[in-house]
Amino acid sequence: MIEQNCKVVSNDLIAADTYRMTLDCPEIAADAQPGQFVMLKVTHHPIADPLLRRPFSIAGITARGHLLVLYRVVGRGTRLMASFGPEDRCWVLGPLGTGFELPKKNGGSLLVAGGMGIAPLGFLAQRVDSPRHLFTGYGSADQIISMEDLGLSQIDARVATEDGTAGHHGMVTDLLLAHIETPASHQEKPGKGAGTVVYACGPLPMLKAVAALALKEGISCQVSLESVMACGLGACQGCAVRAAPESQRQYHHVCQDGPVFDVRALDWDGI
Amino acid sequence: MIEQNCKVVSNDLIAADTYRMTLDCPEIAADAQPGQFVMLKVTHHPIADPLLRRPFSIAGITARGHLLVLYRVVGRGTRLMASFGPEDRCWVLGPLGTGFELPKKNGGSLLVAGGMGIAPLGFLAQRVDSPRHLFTGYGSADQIISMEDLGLSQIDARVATEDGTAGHHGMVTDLLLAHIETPASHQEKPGKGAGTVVYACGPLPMLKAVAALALKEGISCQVSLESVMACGLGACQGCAVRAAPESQRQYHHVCQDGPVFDVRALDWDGI
Amino acid sequence: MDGVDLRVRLGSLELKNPVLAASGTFGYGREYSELVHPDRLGGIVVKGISLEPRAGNPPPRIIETPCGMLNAIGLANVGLNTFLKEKLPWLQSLHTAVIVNIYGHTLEEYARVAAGLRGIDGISALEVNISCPNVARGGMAFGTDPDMSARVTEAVLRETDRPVIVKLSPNVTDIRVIAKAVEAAGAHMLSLINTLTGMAVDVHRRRAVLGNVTGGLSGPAIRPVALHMVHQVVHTVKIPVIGIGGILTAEDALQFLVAGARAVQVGTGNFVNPTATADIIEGLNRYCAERNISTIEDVIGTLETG
Amino acid sequence: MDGVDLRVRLGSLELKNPVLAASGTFGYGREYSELVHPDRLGGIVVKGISLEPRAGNPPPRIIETPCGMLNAIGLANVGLNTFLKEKLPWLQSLHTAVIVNIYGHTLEEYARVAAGLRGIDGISALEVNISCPNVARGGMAFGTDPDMSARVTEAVLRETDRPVIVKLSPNVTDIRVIAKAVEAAGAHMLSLINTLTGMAVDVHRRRAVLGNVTGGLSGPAIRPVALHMVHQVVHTVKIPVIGIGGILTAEDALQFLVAGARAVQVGTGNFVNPTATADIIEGLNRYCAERNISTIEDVIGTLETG
Ligand SMILES: Cc1cc2nc3c(=O)[nH]c(=O)nc-3n(C[C@H](O)[C@H](O)[C@H](O)COP(=O)(O)OP(=O)(O)OC[C@H]3O[C@@H](n4cnc5c(N)ncnc54)[C@H](O)[C@@H]3O)c2cc1C
Ligand SMILES: Cc1cc2nc3c(=O)[nH]c(=O)nc-3n(C[C@H](O)[C@H](O)[C@H](O)COP(=O)(O)OP(=O)(O)OC[C@H]3O[C@@H](n4cnc5c(N)ncnc54)[C@H](O)[C@@H]3O)c2cc1C
Ligand SMILES: Cc1cc2nc3c(=O)[nH]c(=O)nc-3n(C[C@H](O)[C@H](O)[C@H](O)COP(=O)(O)O)c2cc1C
Ligand SMILES: Cc1cc2nc3c(=O)[nH]c(=O)nc-3n(C[C@H](O)[C@H](O)[C@H](O)COP(=O)(O)O)c2cc1C
Ligand code: FES
Ligand code: FES
Repeated sequence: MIEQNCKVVSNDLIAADTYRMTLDCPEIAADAQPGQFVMLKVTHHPIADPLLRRPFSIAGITARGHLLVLYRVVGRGTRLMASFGPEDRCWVLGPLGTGFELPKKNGGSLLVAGGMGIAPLGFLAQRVDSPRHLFTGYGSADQIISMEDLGLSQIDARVATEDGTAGHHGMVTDLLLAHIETPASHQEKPGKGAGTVVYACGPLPMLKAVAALALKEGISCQVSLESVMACGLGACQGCAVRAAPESQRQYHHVCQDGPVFDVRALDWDGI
Repeated sequence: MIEQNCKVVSNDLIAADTYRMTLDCPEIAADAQPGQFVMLKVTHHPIADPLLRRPFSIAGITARGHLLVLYRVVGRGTRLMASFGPEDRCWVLGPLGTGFELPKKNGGSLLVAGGMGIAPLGFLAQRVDSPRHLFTGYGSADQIISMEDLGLSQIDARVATEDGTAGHHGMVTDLLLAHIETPASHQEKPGKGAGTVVYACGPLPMLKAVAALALKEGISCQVSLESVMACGLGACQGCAVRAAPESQRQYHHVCQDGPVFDVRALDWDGI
Repeated sequence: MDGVDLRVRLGSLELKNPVLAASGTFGYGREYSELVHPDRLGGIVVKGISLEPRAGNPPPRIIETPCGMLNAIGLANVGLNTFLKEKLPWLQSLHTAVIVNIYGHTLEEYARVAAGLRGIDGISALEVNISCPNVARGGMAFGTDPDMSARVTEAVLRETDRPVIVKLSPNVTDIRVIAKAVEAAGAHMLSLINTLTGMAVDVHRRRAVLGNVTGGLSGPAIRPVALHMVHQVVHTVKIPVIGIGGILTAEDALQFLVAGARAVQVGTGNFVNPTATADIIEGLNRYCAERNISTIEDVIGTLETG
Repeated sequence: MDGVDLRVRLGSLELKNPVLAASGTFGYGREYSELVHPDRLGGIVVKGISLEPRAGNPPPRIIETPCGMLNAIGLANVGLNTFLKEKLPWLQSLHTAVIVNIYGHTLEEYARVAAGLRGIDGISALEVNISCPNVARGGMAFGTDPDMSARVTEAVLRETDRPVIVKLSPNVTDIRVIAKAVEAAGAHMLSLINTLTGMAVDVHRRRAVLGNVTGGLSGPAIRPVALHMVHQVVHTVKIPVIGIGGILTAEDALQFLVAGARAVQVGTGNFVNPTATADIIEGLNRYCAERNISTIEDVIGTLETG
């Protein structure tokens, strides 16, 4: 993990309010594992508002070796980021946190992404070579991030939109459920058989639904969580999330113990 | 006086650390008098650091009717301004303050500018049609702002640099002194005769020297002062400057009573 | 956006909306009138008035700090008589609440300013700044001691025929103690917070930046402290509370209203955005309209806890 | 830049430079060690330790505010025994001052933590956080009362063989009164300030943002308040003072040193810039070198007044 002043190589609007930024930080890129994140400084020294760094999943490593970040403009920090030009530099701290545990050899993976949750899952899909299936959900067609922007090819992907403007009209969890309920013999893709892992990232209600399904069906499932963060390093204890009742500890720290957690490690009622 | 969200028409580096910004705010431009200023918001809502607006002299009205601001990058606010591009907008409050009293018809004017002090004097020179002579002083040749950038033509101007890289090697006050001491009969330009007014803007030590000279020689003299400011409107009383001992009041407010003052109104020892 | 009723009642004081301009930041109202006419606001609180005119502190008087500013104006003002003669007539022509902020360095002085404003038309209320140094007690601010705070309140109440707002200082261990003492003394309303004491050093010259060495910190930087104190005081007293501190936007104002303030004052925010007060009123309107809330009263004090 | 001597002496505690990492923001030192090795710093103050482990407050625990942040971590920590077993050995391998921040909810608890750390190698000093709620007094913080502050100080002094730094709370009317009481009780040093109490409201949900409702405000927003209190305390006590509050850069640190602090702590600054501490040390070096100042001692307390 290092801290580096990186060149912003590109920063393009690729979907509604959604930007694709690539950063030149070879050391961080070399170390990065799917599910890990970086903390970006969004202001230039010595301007102190907004004060804290912003956490972003590492969304992949581009063909040219650059670190890929996909983000949606939701507030002050991301609005500033959207104004970064290719002459700008940005302080990047990373790679941080505990990423996904990759599927066992030949184990199938079901990747379930809600909105910007695609970011860490895109990177995961880049790194998994066993059978994998990607389900993505967006509010609307204009938010869809293309497989090309994710650096993915030859992947079996299905999309759902809440307003029905593209793909399945409904939630991404509908796609997952339908898939899991299809008898295994009818599937080319990984089903709920042993060895299958569900990987999910997205809004909390979606994660809750995925977790409930996985726990009910006994499918192994890892989720990537979000939390407000200050240090990103496990030093401030600001990013606590309730641990499963039966755990030894009352809280996990999203930045260090996560952001990726096995669904069984979390308290889904208290979250 | 109005508050307006103005288009930044241009914002160009014209000399060392020195920018020339033009703003599209026809109402403010129409009202502006030489010596008046504007308060610019350097951040975008709702970013609160740096918090306060920055005061800048109105440096002229361009041929296209745009408001001209000349500024040097000295800190956080001006550094942010330097990054404004022609797509940006900027909140402008103005015109503010009490400007120069124009010379009497046919009265000669001696304009003495130190560094960025040229800004209000350039505007004054635009508006004065009686004989006027401009003395400018800079640290070094690379800081010199051209007459073209000031929108001035056919003006008798002389320059001094502290390091001697251009014009007179020394202070701008040397030029003024030499000029005033030249017997009137040898002059084409306004001398210290009755009706002549000295207008000065620049660093405090320069203003002190000019004021001392004018007071000694009994020449009418107006200076444009700087001060930290919060409101720019006479509401906060933050911009106090000591009034001359014989005045009725202990302090003037730079933003309202000034920024232009008759040298006799100020306490030059206590300033 | 019509439909929404922004009127609020603070005891006997009725305001057309809950947004006031704070003392010392809006001059005598006139300075901002080309940008925001006072009649659009719930009211204005004028610069603190003392018995005698005061020239104020030596410059520099202000300095920017991270998301805030320090001021050491030194309570410069024209004094009671000039206020009555030169500033009041214009204020009397307004159709909004005009609140006169007063201060003194002795109990006597507070009382005499209040007396001087008695019976005068066009003054809706007095706001008593108790953050002033008490000369009789070695310069400790009146507002840092519950007993002295109560005595200032009583002294003013005795001399005035207007509602009295006591403006509390945040530089105290427990603001609830002061709030209770002032309420018990008969204050009709409380406003808080005044500035936090602060300082800045110029490390190049190795001198304090301000001519007065110390100053009062205001602006967004102090908002969390102000909001906490307002929340505490709202749960401590029965009289109406006006929230002040770091309000720039409608969302900031709403934090105070939701926490239980019945009105807010905008101070430093006027410098950052000279139309902040008007923009906030518009924002409150929008917030209510978007949520089908017909009156701002249904927002005030609705903070859910637990 | 060599030549410059950054060493400072605070009573019996000698530091290689005046820059420390503040408690609660630098973990147990190890978390930041890949970025800034603690050996480069004057020292580190570890997260506050209590007798028993503490899980801390319900989330959300932090929220950004203008130029600052609120935290309500709830003093979560591993507890004395785990600290000694799991965290101490690594700390003992360091070549810099390791200061252990301790707290309790009763005098007894403070004393027992201090006793548990007695005679242990590799601990340079204790820093006593007196901003904790005193359960015996209805949760009023120890540090808001001079008498209780003195008693905590004495309780710790009785049980420890290390220099004792008492860390003051800024949420008081007059911090000089507390400083004097703590000095009289025998404290070897003072550090200040801890966080200011604050709050934020989510106006959409109409709930407090923090799980704990209130939290502690830190960061650049509070720097002017911290600097003023440090300046006050330096002129009140004879023991060394450590300045804390909103320090991000060398210039910020210098404001405190010029005002008389003999060392500084960097808290929230570590989040903004994880190498802030190291950058500040470099900046102090540069400041001195550029001015031909051979030792940082010649900067400390050099504020000219009047
Ligand atoms: C480990 C991790 C990985 C993330 N990866 C991505 C990513 O790849 N792409 C992406 O677009 N976003 C990602 N996020 C969320 C991203 O950090 C926030 O959107 C961002 O910090 C918002 O900053 P802002 O200043 O624009 O918004 P703010 O002005 O700070 O807040 C605006 C809104 O965003 C919400 N928000 C603020 N911070 C967070 C946060 N940390 N998590 C969730 N919501 C927040 C606020 O509650 C508020 O409603 C990730 C968050 C975490 C913790
Ligand atoms: C009426 C008036 C007219 C002005 N006209 C011009 C102009 O035409 N062109 C121009 O370049 N500048 C002008 N100035 C100065 C300009 O306002 C400051 O340079 C600017 O505010 C600095 O902002 P900053 O954030 O970059 O610097 P900061 O980071 O705020 O400060 C950096 C340095 O600049 C100094 N500084 C800050 N504010 C002022 C100020 N108001 N006056 C003088 N020094 C200051 C500080 O002491 C510090 O040393 C004018 C000032 C006034 C009061
Ligand atoms: C320049 C300035 C002058 C002020 N003058 C007064 C005053 O005369 N009387 C008073 O009670 N408060 C005065 N205040 C305090 C404000 O009214 C307000 O309580 C404080 O600034 C906090 O609010 P804010 O953060 O919105 O500015 C002054 C504040 C500033 C910034
Ligand atoms: C997340 C966080 C945790 C903290 N934990 C402690 C603590 O355990 N003990 C303590 O004495 N101070 C604690 N503090 C206070 C800091 O040590 C410091 O006094 C305060 O934050 C002001 O300094 P700053 O503005 O540099 O952060 C904590 C501060 C923060 C932000
Ligand atoms: S963000 Fe600091 S511990 Fe996780
Ligand atoms: S800047 Fe406010 S009165 Fe001049």
